[in-house]
Formats: sequence, structure tokens, C-alpha cells
Amino acid sequence: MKKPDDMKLIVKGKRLDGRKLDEIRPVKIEAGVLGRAIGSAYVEVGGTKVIAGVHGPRGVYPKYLEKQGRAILRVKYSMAPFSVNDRKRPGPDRRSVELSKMIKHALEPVIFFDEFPQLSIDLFVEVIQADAGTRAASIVAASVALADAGIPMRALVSSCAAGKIEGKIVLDLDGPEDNYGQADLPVAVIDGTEEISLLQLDGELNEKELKEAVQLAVSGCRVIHDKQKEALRRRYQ
Amino acid sequence: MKKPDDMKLIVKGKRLDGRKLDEIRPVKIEAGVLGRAIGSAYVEVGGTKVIAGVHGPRGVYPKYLEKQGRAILRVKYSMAPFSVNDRKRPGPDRRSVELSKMIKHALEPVIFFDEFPQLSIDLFVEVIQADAGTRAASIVAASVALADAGIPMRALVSSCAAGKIEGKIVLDLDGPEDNYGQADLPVAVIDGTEEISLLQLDGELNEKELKEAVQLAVSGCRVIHDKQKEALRRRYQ
Amino acid sequence: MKKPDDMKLIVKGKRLDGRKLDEIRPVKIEAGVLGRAIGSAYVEVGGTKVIAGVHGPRGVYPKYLEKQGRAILRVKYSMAPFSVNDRKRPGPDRRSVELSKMIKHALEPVIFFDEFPQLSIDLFVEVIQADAGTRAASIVAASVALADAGIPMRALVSSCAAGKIEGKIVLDLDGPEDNYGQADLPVAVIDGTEEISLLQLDGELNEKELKEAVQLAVSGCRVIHDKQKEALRRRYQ
Amino acid sequence: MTKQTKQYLKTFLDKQRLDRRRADEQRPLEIETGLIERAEGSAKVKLGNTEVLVGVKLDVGTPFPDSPDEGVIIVNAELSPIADPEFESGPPRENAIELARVVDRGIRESKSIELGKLCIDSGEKVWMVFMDIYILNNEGNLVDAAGIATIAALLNARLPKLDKDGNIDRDAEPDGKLPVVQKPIPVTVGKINSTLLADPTEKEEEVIETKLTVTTLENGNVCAMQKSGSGTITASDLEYAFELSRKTGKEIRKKLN
Amino acid sequence: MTKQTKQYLKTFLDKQRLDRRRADEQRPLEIETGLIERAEGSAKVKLGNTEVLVGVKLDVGTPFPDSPDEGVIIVNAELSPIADPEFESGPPRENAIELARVVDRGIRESKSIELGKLCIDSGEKVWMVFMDIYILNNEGNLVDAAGIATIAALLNARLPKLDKDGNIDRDAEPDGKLPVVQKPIPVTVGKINSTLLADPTEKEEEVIETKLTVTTLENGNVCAMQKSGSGTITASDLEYAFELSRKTGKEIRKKLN
Amino acid sequence: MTKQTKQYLKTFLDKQRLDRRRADEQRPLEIETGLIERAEGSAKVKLGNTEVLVGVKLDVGTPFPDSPDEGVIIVNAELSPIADPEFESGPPRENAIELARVVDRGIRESKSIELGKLCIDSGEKVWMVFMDIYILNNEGNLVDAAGIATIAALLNARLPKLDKDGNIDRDAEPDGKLPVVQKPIPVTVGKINSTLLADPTEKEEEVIETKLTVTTLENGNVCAMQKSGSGTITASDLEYAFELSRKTGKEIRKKLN
Repeated sequence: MKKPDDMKLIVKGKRLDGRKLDEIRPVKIEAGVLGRAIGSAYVEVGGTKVIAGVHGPRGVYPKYLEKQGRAILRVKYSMAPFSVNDRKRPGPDRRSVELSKMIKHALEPVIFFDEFPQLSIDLFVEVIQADAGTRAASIVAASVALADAGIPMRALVSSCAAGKIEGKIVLDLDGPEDNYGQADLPVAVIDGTEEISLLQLDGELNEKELKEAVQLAVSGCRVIHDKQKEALRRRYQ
Repeated sequence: MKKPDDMKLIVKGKRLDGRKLDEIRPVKIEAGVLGRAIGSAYVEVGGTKVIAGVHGPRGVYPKYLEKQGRAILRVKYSMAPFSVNDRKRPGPDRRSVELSKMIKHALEPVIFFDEFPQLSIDLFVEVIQADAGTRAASIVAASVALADAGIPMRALVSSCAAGKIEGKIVLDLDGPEDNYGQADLPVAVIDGTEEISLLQLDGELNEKELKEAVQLAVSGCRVIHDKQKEALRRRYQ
Repeated sequence: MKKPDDMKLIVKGKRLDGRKLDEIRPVKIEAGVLGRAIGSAYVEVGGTKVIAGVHGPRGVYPKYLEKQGRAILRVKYSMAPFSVNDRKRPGPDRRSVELSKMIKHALEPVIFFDEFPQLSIDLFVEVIQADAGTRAASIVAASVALADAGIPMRALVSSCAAGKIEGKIVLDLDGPEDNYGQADLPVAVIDGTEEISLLQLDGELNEKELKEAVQLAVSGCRVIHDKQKEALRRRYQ
Repeated sequence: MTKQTKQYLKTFLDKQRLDRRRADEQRPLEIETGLIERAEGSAKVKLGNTEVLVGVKLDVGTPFPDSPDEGVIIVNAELSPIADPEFESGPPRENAIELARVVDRGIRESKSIELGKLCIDSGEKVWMVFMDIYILNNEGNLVDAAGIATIAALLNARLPKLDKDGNIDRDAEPDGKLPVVQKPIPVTVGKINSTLLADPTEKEEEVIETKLTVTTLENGNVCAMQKSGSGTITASDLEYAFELSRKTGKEIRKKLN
Repeated sequence: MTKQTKQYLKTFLDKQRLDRRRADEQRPLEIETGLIERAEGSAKVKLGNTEVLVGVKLDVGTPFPDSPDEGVIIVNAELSPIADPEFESGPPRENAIELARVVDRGIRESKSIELGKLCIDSGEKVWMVFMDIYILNNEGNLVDAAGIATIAALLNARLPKLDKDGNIDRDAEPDGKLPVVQKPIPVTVGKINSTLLADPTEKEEEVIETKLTVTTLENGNVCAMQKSGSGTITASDLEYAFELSRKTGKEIRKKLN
Repeated sequence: MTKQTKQYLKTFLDKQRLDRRRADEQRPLEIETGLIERAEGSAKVKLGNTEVLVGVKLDVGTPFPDSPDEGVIIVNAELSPIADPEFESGPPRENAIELARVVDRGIRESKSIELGKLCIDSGEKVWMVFMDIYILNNEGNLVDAAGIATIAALLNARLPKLDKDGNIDRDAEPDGKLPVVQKPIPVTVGKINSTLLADPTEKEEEVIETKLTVTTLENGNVCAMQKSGSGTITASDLEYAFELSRKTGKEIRKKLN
């Protein structure tokens, strides 16, 4: 989308919603929000709102997907028709197929799959409102939902995006920044490690910007991580 | 659809096709009309024409639909592309999915499912011309086809709709009455009982009208029932 | 398509591309062109370019397609989106479903299916450029690919079309001739026999023309047959 | 649930409900509106532990040829797998379709939305009203929860502004409320043996063979009905359900603003 | 059918047909037209016990860019599950598609319908002719039954009136017949061992490996052919089939009015 | 591949590659263009034994409402079953979709095609550029082969002439080249244990858990990245991959004309 000529995304070092360049939007995380799912979480990052729910470990159907000696993780990311400005037709599209795969791969490194031979852990993420950063918010919610479900994991996975707008590297793009910005770089980090389990980039960056953006996104993950732990603590006290 | 201003559906106590308010359209029922189906029936109610055919009891595919110790009934209602004024695209739509379910539930209470453990009774209803009342005609045809197939049942199921046009409760709406009328209330009755196995309503009715409409529809079912029995008698004499 | 008034497909006994009436377009056949397929072939007939690949004999999924005591042949004909003037939407359409069936039936008479009980031979034909005669070229490529895969066959199958343009029976229509011509008659012949395993006709012919066209197409198959043998010889020397 | 448990419940439930409610007693109802700012209208309903979210979106489209001056309404339901381990992702199945169609009929047949006021340019452009039902947690009686959430979301909905080219301008102040003039409320009873149970839970639904949904209006009239499931009902069941629907509908309508 | 029965039939059938017909003998043919009043044209054909219903619907649509002055024809076939326990509901499979395409080619290649007369507004609006084939009972040789029913339904079809806005007015008296000028008739033989059997039944089809359909016109010319199934034929088989098709086509054409 | 073989390969591969390449060594690359005359542009790339064909087709369509003056680009990938016994026919699955989207992002985010020059009539008509990726033989690293073939096909593409009615006239001399101004090159490394292997083969991919694709431009900047697969990477892996991509991209760009 082309930015209107008179639009400024950064004014006097502040972004349109008043944030500093390296500031994340308000984050709200709640664990255990659904009655029928074995684990669940609700996450808000600014205007982005997602719910994740876990079923299983349970038998796999169709059978040929079953894995000998270990469990599998299945992930389905969807957006509610009313989550975006122009109503989205229900059902999966190419974007949601790719994102489901990305979320799955971001989470797999932490799960102890050997504990549930032949079973499936089924994770569903529903975006009920989208305001940029839905894949990061999905990973955050999914990670908490898996923990809430008691799935054994070696750590939580946190996720946040950095980006570039009007030549500056900033943390956690919101909707207008994503539409009119120059680059978006979502990252997921395995907490307590240097391991990156999600890394994508849309948009042009030079070497220095790339390094800066990755560092900034990783620092955002640390902030998110604290909120995740806090939500789980609240749930179980 | 909005009724043209100068259109009258009732003139001097008679409807456009000359019927009285509580009169059903001409009904024609024939049993055993198809060679390859184990049971079948053709039903005309006015301009509405349907054919029902039964296959089975036979093995269920896919296997997971199979029921322990009893048979299942599967129903598929379809409309021929040429059955309506504007050609209908072939294949199921949301309406036909709902109607298939309604027809199935209307018939299930009379079938002795225990007689055919693990098997499936497959019922197909094809609407070859639609002039209102297709779900009632489908139930009528299906019931006769099941009897023709020798499926053990405790009774036949009859079906007929009542409705409201120009403020009056009438029996068995035809096409124009359905388009320009105020309410449509299809009913199915298990013959020889007071049991209603189909009941739907589209349109506003007050308490008195509702009672009147249900009674009228039930009385229509009685008329239909005689025609069903007659068709089966003709078939087997 | 209607022929422009001033268009002539035959001028002084020659066709637009300079061919004589009974002359085939330049044919190029290469066997063993793909690394991962067990057998493969590339065929060009004029501007028509197809690739065929064979996998198997291998287990059949879903299981219910399996045949007791013999193998099955499965064929999938597809056209690349860029193979035609107006981009073709990816995925099968009705034409490609029919052609897949025709190609399968043209090849089945020569395969010794008893050699591989319960298995499937899976043949895929990809049209990467279409300039008329794609089904004949597909059969030619498929036959060579099956031989390259070492599938036991009693003979190769060759294929070529005859047609009618401007009142004359001609061999091997090209794109413009197919669009503006009067009839197209693709034929496949089992080499060394009088057996025809593909025969279709689109367009009006009288008795004499029909006989002439079939003979001409069969003679075209003989030419193709030599090219097929040559390609296999080149591959295995 | 095993066959034995089902049998046990069947004999038990017509005397005493699992959650000790009276036969005609509804579960507590909570309605929250406006929580999806992106949507023109939204509502989340909790009926007991059943949770349903409905978003209303407006778009500009072409009218049907036989009603060139009327807006178009579309109701769609998704049984998200997060709501129930039994729900599967994929195209809407039988139950989702029936749910959407029962809610649709309540809205449509009550003439709840004044469709004539949704015409922008006769025969060319009208408002399309999309009501998307998202089931978040299924603990029984989805139809009532979805029906209430839908009407609540409609009452919450604003008509977006059109710019001078006729395109939607969502940044501008909305053009006022959606013209909603009726509040159809679906009320469902489940039948077990010969007892009718109001607002059945998911566990009760497992042993119930028939449900009857009666949708009523402020004036006490019925505007839609649906018998669902493979059992049967009688005329007196219908009378009971109709009375209950009127009474309960009145209570629920008070919670809508 | 067991393998043994198939084998037995294979050796038997080229001497004696199950229904004692001669090798070149058709089953009795009945044609009934106009039974679907909603359709612009319709016909039901009984060929022996095989029953096929065809409805013709007309609609207004856009022409193809490469033939802006011609109507569009679409042939579709549904193998309804009522017709054969083997047929499944779902999107048309291989056999339904082949059936529709063989019938389509007969109509299209014979120029049976004068497409030039179906232009309403060059490049913008033309008549679309939908021929929907509904198989009611499959007792063999669906192609011939469907092809005959299609041409009978076309001959029965009326062109609806257009109102002044260019919309179809189905209540008005039709504008006359559909311009049908050719009567292509498909005639099929099945090959078993080296014998050709006319108009094969469903039982015969189970042991037949190849069928050949030859569609001819009043002038004795052929306009479409299709070899179907995995066996082979010879040039002399084709000659025989062509002769039979001409002769049988003439008989069948007499029953069309 | 058995579990044992996989394990063996895993311990083996970070010391010695199966084809004895150095860790940072690409397989030989061959690019052939223009082989599909029907397409506006085409290229076949051989990367080792991996073979990919890309065809570019142009069509006239409507622009997106939020960019009325820009052409539209669509990347689609088909994993044809001829390319790999594991590929199945049917609608594009996860892997085909990811492949197409990674290539798409390289083209789109680098602003490789000057979309502003593809406007025909503002808000009404623009050029649609379809890039169809056809995998012919999968011996590993499809993304790089597909990305290179796509940019090669774009550089090969001509803009067809429009006739006076605004229709494409493919018989006329083309209107010049497609305006392609950037050559984004994707370069992929696979990670095994802690070793990064450039341009992995299909066998290597079976034991590799993570790949990282970095797409760079002539100016040395990165324009798209994708970590693929279920393992993890570190910041220094990324640095290595970025350097390799710049270096390799430069080499590959020389082969494009």
C-alpha cells in the first residue's frame, strides 16, 4: 500500500500511538480461558487479539500421519472473518497455510515429543482481531496454551517483530506501520537460550539494519517472556 | 421477494389455482419406479416432483461412520439444475445440507435400526421440479421408498406444510404462495400417532395462528398418508 | 473459433508452415530425461512439448483401489499454466480428466499387469507447451517413459492425429489448423498390429473421408514409432 | 460417554438435572458488546460456560435481482476446533450449517433489520450485512447463545460512512446505527423421555434426542422454529416450548440495550 | 460379479446375449418430452430399462471473446446415486465427465444448434444453453440414452422472452423454438472377444472391455466418435459400427419430432 | 531412509558431504531462457540435478483498490509428481505454498518489477504478471532453483501489444521488455548439528532440520528471509548465511542477462 504523501509515522521521535521506537505495544496475556480445551490462552498485543487452544495428546486420524515412537504437533492458524477491515472469507488461504507451518516450526524445538508415542498434539490459533504481528502473538499464545495443557517443554517460546519505518528500526509494528513501513522481521526465541526458532523478513535492510532489527526483536521477546510467565503464575496460584 | 402491489393470492375465498384454503394440491405417488434401487418412489405434489431411491442395507464406507449393533441412515437431498427457474449449479449447497439432515431426522424415529448391525441404509432424494414443499414431498417419497425396499419400520411418515398468506392460514403452499406469503410451516407426522418428527417455521405467527397451522398441516399429513398406503398397495398387488 | 475470411490454411497444396498434406511436424523424442522418476521421456511435435514420468510399480493408496492379482495403471495429464496463450488456471479441469482416461485406455492393452500384483504404475504427463495434438504427444511420451521404466509391455503404442481442413484430409494438425479446421481424429496404434487403442473424432466427415483419415493417422503412427524406437536405442547404447 | 452412562443419565435426567437447575431454568447469561473494534458490531455471549462471539461486518454489494431495493444479510457459523475436541477444522459441516440457518431465519423472518433502509443505489448497490458466528466454547445450547449474540452484535453495529466515490471510509465517524427494529430471541428446550429441559448443557445434549427451538418477538409472536435431532415431539410439547420461549425471551431482551 | 461369472459370460456372450437380442439389435426406445415444465425443454428416454432425464435451461450470459456473436452451450451430467448402487454422490467423476463430453461433442460438432442465432448483443450478451443430463436408472449404454434425450430435449425447448430491460420473463409466451437444425444420434457397440454387440446392457458392460460410439447425422456423415475402455478395435470394427450407427440413427431419428 | 541411515548421515554430514562439495560450495548452475514460446517469458534452471521451469504469463486485470495504479504479481508453484515420487497431485500443499510465497516475497519486497509502469488505465486495468513455477526434478534446494528461474524468466519476458480495443494481441510484435529493475537472488543454507551447508541436496534435506534462505540484491542488502523447518538458528548462523548469500548472489547474478 502506498503511504499518503502527508502521512508521518514518526513525529519527534515518537510513533503515531505515542510509543518510543523500541517500545512494545500494551501486552495482555491470560492462561486457561477455554472450558473444553485442555490448555488455552488469550493474548492481546495492542489491537491484535488471538486465542489459542490445545487438544490432546490424542490419537491421530488419518492413521498414516502417526509417527512411531513420538508425538506430532499439528497447528491450524485461522482468522475470524470480522478480524480485519474488509471481511475475510472463511476458510484457509495460502497465507494461513504458511503461517500455520511457521508457528508449528517455531514451537517444535521445545516440545518433548518422545513422551507421547503415536499421539497428536493439536493446536488451534484463532485471530479474532488483526492489527499486525498476528504470527508473533499466535506463537506467544500457543506457547502459553501448551504450558497450560501440561505438555512437557524445555522452555517457553516468545515472539516479537522488529521492523523499519521511515528509515528507523523499530519494535513491534502496528497496523498502519505494517502497511506503510519498509520492512517487517518477526522473530521467535526459545527462552533462556540464543536459539531463534522463527525468522522471516519482508522488506529491504542493509547489514547494519539487519543486525539491529534482530537484536531489537530478540529484546522484545524478553519482555514478552516475562508476561508469559506471569500469566502462567496467575493461572496456577 | 416483494409481492407486486396488484397481486392477490386469495380471491373470493379461493387461491390462485382454484384451491380452497384447506385443500392440498393434486398428489400422485408411485412406488417401485427405479430398476437398480432396492426401493424407490416417485411423488408429485402439484408442480413439485421428486424421486427417492434406497440402496442397502450395505457396508459403510468410510468405516468410522459404522455404528456398533445398529444400522445408520444416510440421506442426500439434491435438486436437479433444471428443477428451478434460474438454473441451479450442480452440487450441494447449504440449504440442501440442512434439508438432508431434516429429512433424515424426520424418518429415523420409525426405522428399526437394530435389525442391521453395522450397515448403512442410503437414501437419495432427487428433486426434478421444485414448486414449494420439496422437503415435505421428499419425506413422503422417502418413506414409501423405504417401505418398498422392505426396511422394517413401525409406521410410514407423512408430511405436509401449512402456511399463512394474506393473513389466512392455508394448507400446502405452492410456488407463488411461498414467494409472496407470510409464513411456511412444514410438518411430518408418524402415521397412527400424535408424534411430530419434522417441525420448522419461517415467518411470523401469533399463538392462535400457530395452533391452527399445526393442526391444518397434521390434517394434510393424514390425506397424504392415504395416498402413500394406496401406492404401496398398488405396487404389491 | 471462426476463421478470418481472408485466412487460407492451404496454399498451392502446402500448409501454412510449409508442410505437405500428409506430412507430420518435426518430432523430437528423448528418453530418460528426469532424475527422480523411474522412467521418463520428453516429446516435441512441432510446438507441442510434453514430459512424461513414471513412478512405481508401488503400493496403492487408498487401499480400495488395489486389484487382486494384477497391477493398475494410473494416469494424470496436466497442462502447465503457461502452456497456452491465455494462462490456464492450475488444477484439473473436465478436459484433462477425460484425456487422462483416454491416455490410460490407450496404453493399458500393451502392459503385462499380472507381473506386479496389487501394485500401481503411476504415470504423469505434463504439457509444458500446447500447439494441438497434445493427447497424441502424451501417449507417445508415456509409452517411451513406460519402456524406459522397464515396465513389461508387448509393444510400444504410437499416436498421431489426422484431420480435415478446407475440405482436405491432412496429417497432424497444428494449432491454427485445429482452431480453424473442420475435423480432428486422434488415433493410437499398437505397434506391429492393426489394433487401435485410441480413437476419437471431433467434426463432420463422410464415409470416404473417415476411411482416408483413419489410414492417414495410422501411417503417421508408423513414422512416430520409428522415432520412439530410436530414442530408446539412443538411451540404452 | 459410555453406553451405560448414557442409559443411566437417561433415566436420571428427567428427575434431577446434573447442575441441579429446574427443568425450565436458564443458565446465567452475560452479554458483552463492542469488543472487536475492527468489526462494525460485535458481541460475546456467555450462557453458562458456553461462549460465542459474533462479529458484524458491513460491505457494499449488489442486491438480488428480485429485491433491488433491499440490503442483503448473510449469517455464517464456524465451529472452531478450540471450542470442542469433537469439532474439526474444515468447511462447515451439517451442524454449523444448521446453526447458521436457524439464526438466519430468526433475523430474516422477524424483519429484524430494515433491509429497505440498506439500499444505496437501487438495483446497483446495497449494504451487505455479514454476521459471523464464532463458537469459542461449547458447553451446550449453541443455538440460543449464537442467536442472542447475533442480535446483540446487530444492536451494537454502526453503519460506516461512504466517501464521495461510494467507497467505505472506516476512518470517518460512522453514519449512525444499523436499523435494527426487532429482537428475535431463540429459546431451546431438549426432550428426554417425556420431560422438556430448558437450555440444555453439552452433557445433557449427549442423551437428548430432540431439541425444539422457538424464536419469539417482543409482541409475543413466534417468527421461527426448528425441531432438531431424530426424536419426536407432540403438539403439547410445542405449546410448552412456545410459552417458555415467550417468557424467557422477555427476560433476555431486558439484557439487550 | 465374481471372476468366474465374468469368465463364463465372456465365453458365452459372443454366441448368445443374455436378453436373447441379436448382436445388432437395439432395445426398445421410448421418448417422452416436456415433462419438466420449469425447464425450457426436457425429455425422458427409456432405452430398455435404462432411464435418462435431460433438462434444457436457457440463461443470458457473456459470449467467449473469440466468438462474440455466438451462443454458448454447456453439457453437464450427473450420475445420481439412485441410478446405480455403484454411483456415489459428490463432484462428477471420470465417467460422468466423459459422458457429458461425448454428448457435448455430438451436439457441438454437428452444429446442431445454430449458435449464431443465439446472439442478443454482439460481444456482450448471448444465450447460454445448459443441457443437464440426469441418469435415473443405469441398465447400460448411458451414452446413447443420454445423447438421444439431449437432442429430444433440445427439440422440445423454447426460447424465453426477454423484457425491455433484457431480463428473462418466464411468465410471458416464449419467443419460439430453439434453433435446432441437426439431429446427431450416438450409437454404441460393445466389443467382446471379436464380436460387436449393439446397445450393451449394464451386465454386458461388466465383461466388455471396449465400446465404440459413433454419432451420425441425417446425411449419413459421422460427426463424433469415441472409443471408450481399455481394449482395442480394428478398422473393420469401425466400418461395422459406422454402418450400424447410420442405420440405427435413421430409426431413432423417426421417433424424434 | 531408515532411522539408522538418518542417524549415520547426521553424524557424517558435518564432516564430509555426500557429493564431496565444500560446506559453502554451490552445485553447478545452468540457466536456459525462452524455451516456452507461448509464454511471455520462460526459464529453465538446473542447479545440480534439480530442475525447475518457470513461465511468465501476462494478462489484463483490475488493480487492487488500495493500489489503483500498480500492476499485480502472482507467484504460483506446482510440485509436479514427475519431480519426486513423494509429490502427489492435487491442490498445492504446505510446501508448494511456502515455496511460492518465499519466491514471491523476494520479487515483491525488492520491488524487482516496476509495478507503477504496469498500469494501463488507473483503477480499471493493469497488467497481471503470473509467474508459474513448475518443478521438474527435485534433487534438493527447490527454493533457490525456483527463485533464480523466476527472475531469469522475468528478465526474459516481453510485454504483449494491446490492440485498439484494449485486448492482448499476441500475434503482434511485443511492446518491449517487462520493466524488471532488481535481481533478487535467494541463497539457502541447511543446518546439520551446528554446521551450515550451502545449497543442500535432496538427500541432505532428509536429515537437515532447518534451512535458512536469505535473498539479497545487487547493492548487498537483504530483501527477504525465511527460516524453514523445525530446528533453530543463532544470530551468528544468520551472519554467515547473509555473507554467503551476498557472495553467491553476486556469482549467480552474472549468469543472468
